[in-house]
Amino acid sequence: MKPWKPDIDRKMVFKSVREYPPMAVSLYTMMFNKTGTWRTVRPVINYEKCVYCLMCWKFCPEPAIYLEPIEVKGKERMKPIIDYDYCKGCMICAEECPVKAIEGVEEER
Amino acid sequence: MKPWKPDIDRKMVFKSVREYPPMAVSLYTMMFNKTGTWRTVRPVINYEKCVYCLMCWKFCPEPAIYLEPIEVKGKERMKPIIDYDYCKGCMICAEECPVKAIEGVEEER
Amino acid sequence: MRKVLMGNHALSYGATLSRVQVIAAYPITPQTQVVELLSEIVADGKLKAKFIRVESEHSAMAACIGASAAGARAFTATSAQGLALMHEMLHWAVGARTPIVLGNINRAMAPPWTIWTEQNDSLSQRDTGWMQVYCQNNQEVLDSVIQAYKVSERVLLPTMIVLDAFVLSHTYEVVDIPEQEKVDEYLPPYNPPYKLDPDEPHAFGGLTGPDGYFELRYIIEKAMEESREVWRETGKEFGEVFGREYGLTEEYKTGDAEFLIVASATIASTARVAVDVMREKGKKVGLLRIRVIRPFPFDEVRECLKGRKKVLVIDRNVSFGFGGIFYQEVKSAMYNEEHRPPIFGIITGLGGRDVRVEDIMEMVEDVERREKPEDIIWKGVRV
Amino acid sequence: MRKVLMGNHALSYGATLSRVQVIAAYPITPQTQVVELLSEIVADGKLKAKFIRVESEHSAMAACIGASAAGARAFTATSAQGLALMHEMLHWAVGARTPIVLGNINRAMAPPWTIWTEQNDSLSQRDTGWMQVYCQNNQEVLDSVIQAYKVSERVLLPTMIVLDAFVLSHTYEVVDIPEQEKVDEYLPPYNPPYKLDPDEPHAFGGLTGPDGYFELRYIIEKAMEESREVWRETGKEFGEVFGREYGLTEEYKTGDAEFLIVASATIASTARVAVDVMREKGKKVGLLRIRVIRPFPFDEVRECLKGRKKVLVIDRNVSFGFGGIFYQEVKSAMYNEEHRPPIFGIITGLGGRDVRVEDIMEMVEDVERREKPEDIIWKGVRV
Amino acid sequence: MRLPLPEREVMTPGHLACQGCGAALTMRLALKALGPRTVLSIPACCWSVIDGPFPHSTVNVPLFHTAFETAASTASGIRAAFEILGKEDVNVVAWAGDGGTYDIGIQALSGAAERNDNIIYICYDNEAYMNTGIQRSAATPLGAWTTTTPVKHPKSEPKKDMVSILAAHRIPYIATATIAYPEDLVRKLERAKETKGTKFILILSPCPPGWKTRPEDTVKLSRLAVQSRVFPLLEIENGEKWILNMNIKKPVPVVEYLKLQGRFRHLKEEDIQRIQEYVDKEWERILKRCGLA
Amino acid sequence: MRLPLPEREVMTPGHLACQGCGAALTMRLALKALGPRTVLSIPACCWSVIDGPFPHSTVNVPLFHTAFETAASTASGIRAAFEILGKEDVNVVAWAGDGGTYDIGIQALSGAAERNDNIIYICYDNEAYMNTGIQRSAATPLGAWTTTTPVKHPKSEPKKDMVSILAAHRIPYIATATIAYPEDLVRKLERAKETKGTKFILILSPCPPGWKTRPEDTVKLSRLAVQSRVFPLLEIENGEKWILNMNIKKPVPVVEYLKLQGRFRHLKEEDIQRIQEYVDKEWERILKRCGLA
Amino acid sequence: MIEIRFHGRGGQGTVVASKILADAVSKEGKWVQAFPEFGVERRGAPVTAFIRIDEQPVYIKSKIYQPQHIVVLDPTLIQAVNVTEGLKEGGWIIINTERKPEDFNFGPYKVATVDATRIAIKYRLGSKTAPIVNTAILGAVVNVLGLCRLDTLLDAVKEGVPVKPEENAEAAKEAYESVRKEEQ
Amino acid sequence: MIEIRFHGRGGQGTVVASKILADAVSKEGKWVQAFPEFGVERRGAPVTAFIRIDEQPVYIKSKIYQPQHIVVLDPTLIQAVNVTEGLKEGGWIIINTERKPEDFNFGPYKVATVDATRIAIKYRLGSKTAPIVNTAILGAVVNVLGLCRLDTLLDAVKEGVPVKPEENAEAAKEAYESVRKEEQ
Ligand SMILES: Cc1ncc(C[n+]2csc(CCOP(=O)(O)OP(=O)(O)O)c2C)c(N)n1
Ligand SMILES: Cc1ncc(C[n+]2csc(CCOP(=O)(O)OP(=O)(O)O)c2C)c(N)n1
Ligand code: SF4
Ligand code: SF4
Ligand code: SF4
Ligand code: SF4
Ligand code: SF4
Ligand code: SF4
Ligand SMILES: [Mg+2]
Ligand SMILES: [Mg+2]
Repeated sequence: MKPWKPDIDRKMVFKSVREYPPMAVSLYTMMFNKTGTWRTVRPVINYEKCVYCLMCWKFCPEPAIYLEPIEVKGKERMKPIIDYDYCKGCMICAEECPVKAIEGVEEER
Repeated sequence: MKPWKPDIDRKMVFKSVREYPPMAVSLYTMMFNKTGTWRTVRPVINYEKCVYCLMCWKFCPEPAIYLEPIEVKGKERMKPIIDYDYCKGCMICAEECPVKAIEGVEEER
Repeated sequence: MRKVLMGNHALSYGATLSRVQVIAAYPITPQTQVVELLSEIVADGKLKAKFIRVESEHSAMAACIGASAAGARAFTATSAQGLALMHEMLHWAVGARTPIVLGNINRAMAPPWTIWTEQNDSLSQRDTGWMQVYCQNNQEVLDSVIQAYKVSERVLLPTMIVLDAFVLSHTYEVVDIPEQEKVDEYLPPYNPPYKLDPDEPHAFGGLTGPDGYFELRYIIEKAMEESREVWRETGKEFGEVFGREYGLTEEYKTGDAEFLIVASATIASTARVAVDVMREKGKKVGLLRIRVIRPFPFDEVRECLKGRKKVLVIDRNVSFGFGGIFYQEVKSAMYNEEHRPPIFGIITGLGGRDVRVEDIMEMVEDVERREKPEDIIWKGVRV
Repeated sequence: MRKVLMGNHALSYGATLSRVQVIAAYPITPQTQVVELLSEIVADGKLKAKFIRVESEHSAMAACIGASAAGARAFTATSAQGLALMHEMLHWAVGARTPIVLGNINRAMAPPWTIWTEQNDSLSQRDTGWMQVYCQNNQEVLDSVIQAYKVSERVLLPTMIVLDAFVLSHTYEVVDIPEQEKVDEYLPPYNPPYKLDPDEPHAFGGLTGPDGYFELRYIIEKAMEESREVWRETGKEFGEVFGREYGLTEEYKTGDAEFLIVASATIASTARVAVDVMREKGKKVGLLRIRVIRPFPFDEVRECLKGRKKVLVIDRNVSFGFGGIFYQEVKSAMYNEEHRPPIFGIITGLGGRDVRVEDIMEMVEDVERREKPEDIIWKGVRV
Repeated sequence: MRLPLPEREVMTPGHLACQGCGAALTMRLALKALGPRTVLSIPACCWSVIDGPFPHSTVNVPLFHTAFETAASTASGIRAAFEILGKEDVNVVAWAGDGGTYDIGIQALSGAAERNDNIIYICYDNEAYMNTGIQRSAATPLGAWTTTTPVKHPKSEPKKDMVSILAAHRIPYIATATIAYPEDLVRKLERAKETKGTKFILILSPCPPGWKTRPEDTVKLSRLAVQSRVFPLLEIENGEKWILNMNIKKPVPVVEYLKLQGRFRHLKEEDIQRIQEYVDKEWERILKRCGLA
Repeated sequence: MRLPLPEREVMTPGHLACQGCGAALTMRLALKALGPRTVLSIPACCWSVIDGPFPHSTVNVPLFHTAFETAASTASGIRAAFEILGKEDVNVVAWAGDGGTYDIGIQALSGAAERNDNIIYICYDNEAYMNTGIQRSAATPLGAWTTTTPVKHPKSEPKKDMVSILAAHRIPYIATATIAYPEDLVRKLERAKETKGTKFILILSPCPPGWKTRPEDTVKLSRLAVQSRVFPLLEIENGEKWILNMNIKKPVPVVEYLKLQGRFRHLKEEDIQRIQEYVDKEWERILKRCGLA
Repeated sequence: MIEIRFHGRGGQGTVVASKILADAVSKEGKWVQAFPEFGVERRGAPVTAFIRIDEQPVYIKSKIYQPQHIVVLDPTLIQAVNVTEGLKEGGWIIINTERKPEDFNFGPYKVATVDATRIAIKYRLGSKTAPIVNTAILGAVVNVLGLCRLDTLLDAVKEGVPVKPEENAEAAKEAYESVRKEEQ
Repeated sequence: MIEIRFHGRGGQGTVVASKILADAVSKEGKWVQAFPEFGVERRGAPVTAFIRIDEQPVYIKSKIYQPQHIVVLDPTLIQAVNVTEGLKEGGWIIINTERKPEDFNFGPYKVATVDATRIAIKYRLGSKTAPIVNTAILGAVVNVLGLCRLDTLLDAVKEGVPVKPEENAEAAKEAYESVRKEEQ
């Protein structure tokens, strides 16, 4: 399960001055902003190699990696899942993965 | 000899705006300001007692003590002289004089 | 309770009666007594407030803004250099819509160093969006602080209570101090629509592009416009509760006046005496005191100036390269009116140069003699 | 030399050609390139100047003042928050009579955070005594820096060169860069009448009571008044030497214009195109661009407005609780004139909202339809 | 299952940081430690942009954007309000960049520290003014390029020693941390939460465009900074008791750290040597203050 | 005849200081050392009044009155101008009170120190805002009364340790001095003149109305401050090498110093005891830093 | 309207004197205005303060150039400054001095003297070298000018001083009783 | 007047491209105006820049809403943003891509493609993972739109880049020659 849900889909732009609050106060999260479009390289986790150390999760600056509980060889584990809606393709996860389980794939050009 | 001379006698107040410099720049010293009028007690040096250590001179904040060369028992000395035009009567000199050669005399009331 | 108070203490009492919760202030002559007294009142436990002894005025205003955004009633006081040092934060308080009240003691700006009265410090803030109230006596100072919180918190804009250095700040006058209970009834607690609250997390002041900034500024201006009526109401209600009524302006013997003096602050008070003297001599003179310059009291000024033979605006300030600021603004307000009396402007009393009854009478005579107004007429410069 | 320059670099080149000697500046979007380029030019030894990388704008202005008082030509550049943080020191530079030149990139004031253009930052400084030049293109930016030193050092008042954020600061335009030799001829070295000099020890800015402060302020105002003529002369002489003439204002197709648009900065530039389009449609429209707002060009404005059927002042700024600042000042300047056309004011483009040719044409149409001006008309707010 | 860090994400994605932004990761980790009962006072810095445009925000805690020089004083005001309003259980955090801390905000910070106001001051240090496009700050290291210290005249002064300056203020708790060691970072913030008075946490946060580094190297650089002794991990109590959290016995040569960064590309060998010597000397000083030498 | 101090008086009498003003004596002595080729940048403080009204001045050297928070930055600007104009032989001196140094001016000072601008910064320390009528500054000592720290709530924080803060800036020369030891004061200023970079000199300058003391006790108090170890006489080179100029082996009890001062009159015995302990602890710290313990 | 000028020295409580007097007359329903000479004078330097008293609210906010009466807190000031500047004819000059009114010659003005210094020392107001005479002299002022009842003054004194309310009131009372007025 | 919009990503030198083009056409005596989309976009995020070219001085200072032509520096942008927004009918879309013009379908618009990435890598402009294509693509632009002579462009490129002037010029030249235009 993703731990977050965007509360609106598009950038909120008030249509009329009457809709404005008195000052610039935030009413929504930033999750409308699909920063996946920034990516030119896509990190892909090879779960065959993955050892569930969660280094990738720890270091993702977005965060664009969320966790899902799974069982691996009878043990409770957390599986890192990349949310490509937000992953900017910085490749820190790949760089920090101790077993090099994350590969970079060029986005189509 | 006094080491200073007031360059004007009264506080300078320009009579006309035409006399002003473009900004507030000083053109005179503060010696017009006879701070002797602040004094309610007058320090008086008893040169009989004085040992010419110059403590009084060193510590006068105004400075209202100036020095004059004299000969004392064949030796060159500097004699401290109080300028009552400026002495404010703080009595630091008296307090610091090691031989208590300075006495406080009340100004007339 | 009748008490003899200096203007600075009138500010402190006004703040205390308003039950301010956070005070952040920095000393400056001639404001120091405001802060010293508050500091004692808080130390004595007579006011449940937090006093922050900041290291500069800049931080004073920042702390007030933080406190106000977090839901506390905030107060500060300053003067001249201190107010100027707050300038960026004065803008901030407006954009953040934090209804802070600030007491400013009008002092001329350095250099040269000076501590005497002049309005350039506060009028240099006229474009920041602060409401500004110019007081003519210490009673008004105290009363205005209380009113200011009421208006400010309703329209979410900060207010500056302005008083002349020494002429009010250090002058002891008889002041009636209202009872706390009545003030509590008059002034409800502060409860802004949005505040810093972990239970309802909002970000305040986030980046806003050309698609939204314009509207937010428009809303501020609308609040300013609304505030005119709120000041009027609040001032009237104040009269009902405390027996002293206030408006955006105040008129004195204007009814049949052909010659109208427009003035502010303590010059207006002295001008009142001058009006009496001139009336005795048979001159049809009246006085319009501008109490609130932001929001500008368009209606009151227009209504009062209509049909006068001559108008004289006295300024204790100057916008270099333009002229007296009240003069400028009054003319501007009157421009598109049908009846446009000739308006004359005189600049006087800068840097605390004393303005006496005789001076005001001379100004009136001078203007009576003149045919055409000039951009700047000076009175009192030694030529 | 013809070169494609961004507005910010036009400022840097202007300063370099003026052989500034001390630069103290602090970065802020959208000003950063000014400082970055100067920092390189100095590091490369192409300009014999000392670059002080201060820790804030407040210190930037203080350092410039110190340098100028010590006899060096000083320069800085900033924007919005930075300018506001300098506020106390802007007053200082005027009282100290230090002829500093400051490039200000017009950016709207926070909060909310924003970086786009609006004139509230610089116009909030209109009462400090700085001269202010609003530029419409990058050529003018560069040329104005050079002129500014000439004027400033003659009248001992500082000048602010103002340009719109992004619309000029980050826009590349073709600019003719004058030759250094010619600039050297045009602009003599800085040599103030009093400076910090151990051989002639003076104290600057000492305590001044009501007996002297008034006169010193009067002298500043007189310098401002003198500067009008100096700007005119200097702008004309600039034309003689460099082929580009400048005045306090600029007129475009005003000759027979019945409808006059008054605007400043880049809106004036776009308005010029709008005038052309409307003229083609047969409308008798003209344009008055106010280039210098301090000192206010009373004569030029009065002369140009005389006899028009309608006047529209466009403001990219607002003094909350009063209205557009150019509108206010133009009305004020015209008040006591004999021929007083109806003057309308429109506020638009705040926070960088784009102002297009069509927008200006719509404003003109709107005003044509109206009978009576209002204190504030808004154009572009999404209602 | 025990995770190495709190699982909760207080911060959401979608924010405006560059690819591989250290400062974004710093916030994410810090908010994990601080939790939702936190208020942020943020002055001008990259984070005033990263958080997103009105009416949006990425942090999910109350955030007050404030003027560049006022992170600490705004926080002091917020804290004072909460004290009077009886909200004692909230972390009031001033969150500023190095420019807002070492330079333009140092006075407000020094004032708050002197009054010992009960706030946590976090400086995420990317060693220059990044939000305005990479200008020198007092935190910019010796020899680095920025747009105001061009390669011909790279920064000639060493980084201001902010930690010692704060230590001289004798505040109850000071710590340094960096994103390569999230557990250490989280622990320190938890200590800060529990300590009354002014707390100062300096967090090295590499910045790819500003340092001219590859986005994927952000964490690596942060680790190298520690391993090369360039950025010692410290805790200081009451300005007196200095604790070195990680005594790097076998340091990586500083050049390993520098050579990944474009901002040091212009350095000659002797320059690098000088930097190495400087780092060695500073390390000695720290060992001494920690009672380890 | 050899005098204990330079005979020349750069400063003239007639100035506006109170009777027995320590700050006035500080200036007199400092100008003896600095000589006429000195420029002063003076922010708001008692000295903006003492020097006298326009068009008069008491100091006889160029003096630029500047805004309260800008003593250092104005001096930096003056120095930059002199460098470009080729006037290298002038002492550029920022001259500020403790408020202008410890509080509102600390940022400008910190900035100048970080850039190591070639100025002498002199703080005459009378331990409160005196010019505005005795309000608390960060230099006000623990337990003292001021108008903003009323006797019911006297100052609860110790004096800010400005010397250590400046030492953490690693400027080439720092010294403390006081008017009771004029020869020491003059020597230190002479060293400052000869050193390139930023110099910081802290001079304790008792103030009769502010301290509620008798005017005649000004010098005595200054001496007692040293003799009781309240105000150690120090020199610090490059922030690293600490030198104690006068190792007070047999200190006068602090109470001897306090009891002459009205601002401490409200203190109870246990308060004085606490202050004594604080002074002892600080002395230990200084001995340690000077390598004497 | 009555206008009075006080002469004293910085640090002597000259302004406080005018303020306490204002308190007193206001207690009896009058309108007052008391203010210092707006200066930066330091401890020891000559200073002045003013008071206006009227039956009506006081609107005028300018300075006092022609006072009706003068009060001199420190006798050494008589040499230092021109205390009679602007003084209206027939006005009183009330001086703190050990001397008698007859010892002074102020032309068209009337002189009253009181040894407020002795009284202040007696009641331990201030120190022996720097006695605080500001409350004592008010007793003399009230006696000579009759601005309010002695009782009212004593109440105002007790409320207006930071320490030793009783002693201050006693001092004022003694001065009230011991003031010596020039024969008319 | 010709108005062109550039699409790129933060950090790719999109504005520099428009500036160099401005330099080039200005060298041939034209008047130009080049400016970025005024935003705060970060490294990696989509950005735009604009240029206006005219025979007369350009007075208009508003933004460009309806460009005649579009230049796309990064092919992945075609998915991310609506590159044809406001584009006038018949305009060119010049794309850095390895694909052929025919691979795109942009309705009423004409497409030209050039593999600027390959060219940039070939001339070692930027790094292999982040090649800097801004100068290369200008060759294609000048060819397709004929805004100035190739020579002039190459001069402008050499002056306008901070490093590797020759390589950048070569890249622009190669792009000029290898651009593929949609059949008309
Ligand atoms: C008074 C003022 N001056 C300058 C700026 C412009 N400004 C905004 S952010 C910034 C740099 C911030 O640097 P730092 O604190 O290191 O944070 P970073 O951007 O590196 O994250 C600057 C100079 C401003 N907003 N306000
Ligand atoms: C921005 C600003 N805030 C406040 C003041 C008022 N002010 C002038 S001097 C002063 C106190 C100075 O204290 P300190 O620096 O210790 O010098 P001292 O007066 O004790 O000699 C203050 C608060 C000012 N001039 N400017
Ligand atoms: S590439 Fe970067 S943004 Fe994407 S998941 Fe990995 S660490 Fe997160
Ligand atoms: S870092 Fe690599 S091994 Fe560890 S959880 Fe992530 S993908 Fe798996
Ligand atoms: S009493 Fe004071 S002022 Fe007079 S001479 Fe002695 S020390 Fe100097
Ligand atoms: S201190 Fe005393 S002994 Fe020494 S010189 Fe002065 S008067 Fe003479
Ligand atoms: S510039 Fe640096 S600190 Fe700022 S958002 Fe980008 S990576 Fe982060
Ligand atoms: S108040 Fe203190 S420091 Fe100021 S002049 Fe008087 S004695 Fe000197
Ligand atoms: Mg930074
Ligand atoms: Mg002090």
